[in-house]
Amino acid sequence: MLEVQGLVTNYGMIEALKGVDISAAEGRITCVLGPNGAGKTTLLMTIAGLLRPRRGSVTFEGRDITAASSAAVVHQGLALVPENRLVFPDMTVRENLVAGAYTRLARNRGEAMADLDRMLERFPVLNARVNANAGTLSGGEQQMLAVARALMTKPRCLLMDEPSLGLAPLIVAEVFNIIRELNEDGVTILLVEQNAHMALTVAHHFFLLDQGLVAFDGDPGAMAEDEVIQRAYLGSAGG
Amino acid sequence: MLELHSLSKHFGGVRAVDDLSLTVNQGEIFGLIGPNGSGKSTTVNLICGVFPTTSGAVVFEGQDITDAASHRVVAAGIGRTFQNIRLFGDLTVWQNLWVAQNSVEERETGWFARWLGGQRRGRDYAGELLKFAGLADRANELARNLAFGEQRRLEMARALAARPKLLLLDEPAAGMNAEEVGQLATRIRALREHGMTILLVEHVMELVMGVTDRIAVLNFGQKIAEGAPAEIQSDPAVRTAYLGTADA
Amino acid sequence: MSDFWWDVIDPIQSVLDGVMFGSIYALIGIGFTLIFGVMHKINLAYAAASIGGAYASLAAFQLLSAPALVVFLCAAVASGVIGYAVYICCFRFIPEHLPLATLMASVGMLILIDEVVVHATAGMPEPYPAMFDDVMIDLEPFWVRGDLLMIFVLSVIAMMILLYILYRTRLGIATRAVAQQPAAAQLCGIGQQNTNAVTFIITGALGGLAGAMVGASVGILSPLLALPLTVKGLIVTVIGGLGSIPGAIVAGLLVGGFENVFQYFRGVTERDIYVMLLLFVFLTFRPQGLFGRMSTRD
Amino acid sequence: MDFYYGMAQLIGVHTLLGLSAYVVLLTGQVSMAQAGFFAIGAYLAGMLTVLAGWHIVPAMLLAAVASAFVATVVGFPALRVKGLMLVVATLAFGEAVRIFWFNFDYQIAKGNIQVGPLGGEGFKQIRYFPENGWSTADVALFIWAWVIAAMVALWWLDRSRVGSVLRAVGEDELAAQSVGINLTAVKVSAMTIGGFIAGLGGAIYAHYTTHIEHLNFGVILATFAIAYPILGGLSSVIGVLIAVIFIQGFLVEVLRFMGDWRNLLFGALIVLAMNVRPDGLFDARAMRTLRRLFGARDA
Amino acid sequence: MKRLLTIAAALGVAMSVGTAADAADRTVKIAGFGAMSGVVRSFGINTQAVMQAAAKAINEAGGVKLADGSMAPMEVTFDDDRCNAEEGISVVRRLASGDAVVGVGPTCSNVAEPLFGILQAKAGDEGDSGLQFPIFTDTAIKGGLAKISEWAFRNVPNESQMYKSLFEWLASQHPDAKSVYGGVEEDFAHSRFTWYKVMKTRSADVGYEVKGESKWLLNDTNFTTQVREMKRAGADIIAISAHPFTTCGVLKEMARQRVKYKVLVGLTSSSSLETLNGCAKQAEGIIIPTSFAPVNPEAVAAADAAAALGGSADLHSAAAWEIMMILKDVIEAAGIQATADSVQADRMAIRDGLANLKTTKGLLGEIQRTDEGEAVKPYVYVHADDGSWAVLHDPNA
Repeated sequence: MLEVQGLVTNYGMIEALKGVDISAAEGRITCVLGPNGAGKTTLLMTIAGLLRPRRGSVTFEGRDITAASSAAVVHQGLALVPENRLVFPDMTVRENLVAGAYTRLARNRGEAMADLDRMLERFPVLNARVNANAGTLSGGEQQMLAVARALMTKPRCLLMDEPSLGLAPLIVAEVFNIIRELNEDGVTILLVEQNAHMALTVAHHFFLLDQGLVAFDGDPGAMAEDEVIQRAYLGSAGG
Repeated sequence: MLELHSLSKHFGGVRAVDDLSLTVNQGEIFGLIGPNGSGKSTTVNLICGVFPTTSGAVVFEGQDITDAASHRVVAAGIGRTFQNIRLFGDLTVWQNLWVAQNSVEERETGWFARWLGGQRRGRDYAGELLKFAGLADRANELARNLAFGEQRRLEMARALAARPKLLLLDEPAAGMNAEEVGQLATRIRALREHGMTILLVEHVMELVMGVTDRIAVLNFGQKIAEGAPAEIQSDPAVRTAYLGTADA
Repeated sequence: MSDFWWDVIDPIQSVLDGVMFGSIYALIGIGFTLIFGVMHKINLAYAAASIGGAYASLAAFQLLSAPALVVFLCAAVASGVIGYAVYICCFRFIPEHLPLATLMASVGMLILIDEVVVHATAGMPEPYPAMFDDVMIDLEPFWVRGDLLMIFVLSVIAMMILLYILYRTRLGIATRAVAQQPAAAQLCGIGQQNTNAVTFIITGALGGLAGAMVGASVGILSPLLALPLTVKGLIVTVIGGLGSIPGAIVAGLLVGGFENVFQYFRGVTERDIYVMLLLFVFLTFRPQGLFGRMSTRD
Repeated sequence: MDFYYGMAQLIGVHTLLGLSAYVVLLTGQVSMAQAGFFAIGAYLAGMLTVLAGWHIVPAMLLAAVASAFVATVVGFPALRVKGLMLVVATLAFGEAVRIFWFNFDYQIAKGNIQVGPLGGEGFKQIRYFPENGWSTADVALFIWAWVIAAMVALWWLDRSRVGSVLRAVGEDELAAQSVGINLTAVKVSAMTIGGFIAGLGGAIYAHYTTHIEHLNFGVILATFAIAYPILGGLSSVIGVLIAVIFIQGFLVEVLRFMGDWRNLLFGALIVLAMNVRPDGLFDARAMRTLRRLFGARDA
Repeated sequence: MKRLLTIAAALGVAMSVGTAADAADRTVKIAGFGAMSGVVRSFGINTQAVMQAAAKAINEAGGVKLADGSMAPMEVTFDDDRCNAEEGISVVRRLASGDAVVGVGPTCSNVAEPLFGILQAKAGDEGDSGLQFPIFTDTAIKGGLAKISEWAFRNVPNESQMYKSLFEWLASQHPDAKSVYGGVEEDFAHSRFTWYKVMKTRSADVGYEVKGESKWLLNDTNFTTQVREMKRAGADIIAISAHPFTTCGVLKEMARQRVKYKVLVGLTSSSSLETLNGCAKQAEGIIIPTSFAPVNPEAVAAADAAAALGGSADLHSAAAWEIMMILKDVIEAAGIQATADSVQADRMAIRDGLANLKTTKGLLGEIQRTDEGEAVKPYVYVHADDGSWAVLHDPNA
């Protein structure tokens, strides 16, 4: 469904991606693991159209979206839940969700509003604070909001950048439950995670990104969990 | 040499650093690791006086430098690099070092001589640093035109130009390839040979495990473990921090 | 009434007038603050565009002898168009990391707009229509100028429309989203450049109304007005807190009232020194302004 | 020839004004206070030569020192604010200075006329140059001696460590602090140098026009002060000179033959220039080309 | 380098001043200058039109007689000084470097002051290196400027005398009016000078009680406080010394606050179209002394000639008409050569001629000239009557 080939991107003065090939299959959860600075966030930002790659291509459902603007990417049915949530702090929860449905408001406002109500049903946490400013929400609530906001674009593929970042374990589990549920509803998911254990429990396929290159590509079973973590975070065995 | 006493920093309701105490000894390479968002960079910024602390104290060589202005921290003998490289892009490589030599010479010659000092002053030392950083032939290039790896090296050289006693390296290996990481490790060890104390904040474990003497692990702003690299690698609390809890 | 009573009543009356006139400062302040909020840049041509729009609406007044309210609306429309032109000329194509170039370009635009006006009118003051300009509402011992009240009411309506647009429409969502989190706004499919352009048009329209209100309150227009309005507008923006619309409103009224108090007590030649002092007091003791927050975003 | 000497004088005065903003701008501060410092220099120097009968050189120096002092005092609070806030704060300061002179009266009798600043009516008869028989060429040379001194000093400063330090602060304050630069000292020093040069410029200006009044030192002048370095590009003092020649020489004088159109073109060409060359007319690339022309190695 | 040189050369050519004309076609070059941009643009437009109209009239009548008896046409140029001191200086230096024999301008008093300052103070003073170029000013009206230099002459009305006689006349016409209250634009030199040094003192001389003044600034927009002060003072005569923009603003505010007065007096410069354009209704009845009104055939003819060239003759621009006529007479009397080599001598001759004039002809009658280069012009009192200026009283009649 999503194909990334030979992607090279600079982030500021850093060449963050040095030729990355990954793919996400339809209806599955694909996970990209890797230490900080490996280029995971850059990868997602490039796919989502926030950064322009220097080389390589991004194809989504057979269409080339390499140079597309982020608005066009959203239009194609691809949404990114950014790192650190990036909710609109001075807008209410409801307004954040409306902003998520921005591209649909002009065409079919009624449907978008109905979706909004459904979204609030699905995330009771948000429903409880629907008129509160997003900036006052806790980290977990903000993460839920960011996911819900991305879902409001009606994506067929969801990119998630470290959804567990800075969240307490209980909340992390909740987030992952939602990821699983979304996937069961048919949304393809490309997940970038640091919390390897949680990620591997949901992922169907994973990539290991290290210093801007893919270091490993396989099914979760292909490597022992410990080995994965060891390689990803604590250095190669014995290093 | 450097002591943090119950250091805390709260941003609104978020406890970025929470009651952190640790001691870095003279001549040691000390590693500070932890998952993303665990408060490592905030700790560095607190030591360097970038933000005011919420509570606690920073003591360097017996001198309380809590909340001292950044340039005073440098004058006290602490140099640093940044996670996301902050060079003076419109200055040349050589000028980047030159600027940083400012504070050393203030100590040595007073401000007037320092400001009016010609280009020659400090050139030898800068030349040495450039050689050390492998940038000797790039001295007149604008910093922004350097390759990424060169920029990292220049930033380290710039920190050294102020002749610090303690060097804070904030993720110096981020974005480097294996070969560059190897060179970095060599360089860090060489610095220690020269008597430099180093506080290394890093994610690249090959580097941390390879060069440090002791490591402290942060999670949610708190220290969850401290010890030699081997101890840390097998510490269950550390695993949990990186893993997340398996069955929540 | 005795002189003593006049000495008490007059300053109060001055404040009253000043506050009502301050609604114009508020409108200008909102424009600066909104553009700053969305683009993090200053548009120095803003007040000039406002006066330019008011001048353009004179065509409707002089050629079609349209009623005052229609003329005001024409001013808003014309200024919206000028606002768009300013965006294209000074903001659209200049790289984002060069704010100084944008600043300078907007200065060039300020001069250009002023000079176009001078050319079209030979610099002559032009009479501008007002509503209720011969009405005096007598509230013994105070009285309220009919046209100032009208200006105040119209300004309040304009602000309410703006707030409605910002808080109740798709456009408003986009504007606020870009202002608060530009990257996330793009991820929601909100085009940043379109939003910027629309912001310029909306603020332009608001400025046009402000220009029309100035014209209506004095009864005449002059290209002289652009520069002092720029200065007052910027002061209002800072006192209100950068990017804060309620701040700009309150600060506008505050500056209007404050100015008149000091005009009354210290005379017109010293008046502006006190306005500057007010600004310095804010910068020293409350640099984030009335309603602004210390930004922690990088 | 007189006319060209006159133009040279005018360009010289404006170059000083531009240079004063240039130094401050290097540290990343957009100061709209330069017109204020310029006014202080103008009024003080005028008072010293006209009322106290001083020679022009000490009068200029004292006036410049006074404006440098005021600039230092302004520099400290200005440290607290950045960006737009600094623009507005300095703008307000400049206006406050103007209003001060607007309210300032001090006149004495000289011959059969009253001389000295007289509030809103201005300060006339600052005729040091003609009264002492200086020809237009003399005055132009005198002014350019100062301008060249200032340019050479700043050029040298630019190439010395100070220049690097100023630019480092302008580029990244946090990084500058973390290599041991004292931001306060650097920013206030830049303000002081800027104040001194603006004071010199103002002192010359007063004697150049022979009559000054507060309206000369308003927002427009402050805007021009920063326009020169921005338009010229911040890569070198040459840029300031080029921008002054572009505005005062080209836009004002050369286009004079266009009559009515000149004023419309004035603003339009500034807008165009910033769109075409957002880095300034004389950016770093032009600088290198120029160096090569003179056979210098890229240093 | 080549490109730089080309640019420099191009700049030089573009900035070069006109070189002396061919001896064969001798013309007498009169250089007008003033504000063609900014808020006082209309003044420049009027002066330019009037000067051209006057030159046309003179040339149609054969031109100017030179020293050798030949007739030469008058040629008028006009430059914009933007009402800016520095530009004014540049313009005059450029004119002085060219072949114009005399300058006519500027519009603004704040340009006139520095301009007169850079001229030689005493003609022929070796120790004074000021410019030696005669300037004959039509518009800049602030009191007492021409004494700055012996090369400076003005044909502007003497406000001091005009207002003195105006107040005297008012005293006879309105014996019940006892007090005066002023309104002054504080930051504009001319307005300020005229109130404090002219209106205020002259009305006191006549015996009026001066109750004070309201002050505002050039670009003020809110006059409520000032007009309230005015209303509270309750003076019989209100004298407004301000330019048309704020004059209109204040008049409108006075109407709103229903300020009662017996007589309204305005500033000379306000007796122009601008005021009527801005606030004809509120200005109704305002009395202004002026040195020009189309009251006789000659004045009407001048006004019509100006109108034909797109300008309007008012007290300022009409002075330019008079200046052209005076210059013609002076040139003919002094006998200039108008050749490329004689420019400086011609200028000196014109200066001397102007300095020696005791009286000149004016559109409203004979103009007296003082030793300081100022004019004492005949004047009339006009008032705004039904949207146009009408002569209220002619003190000379």
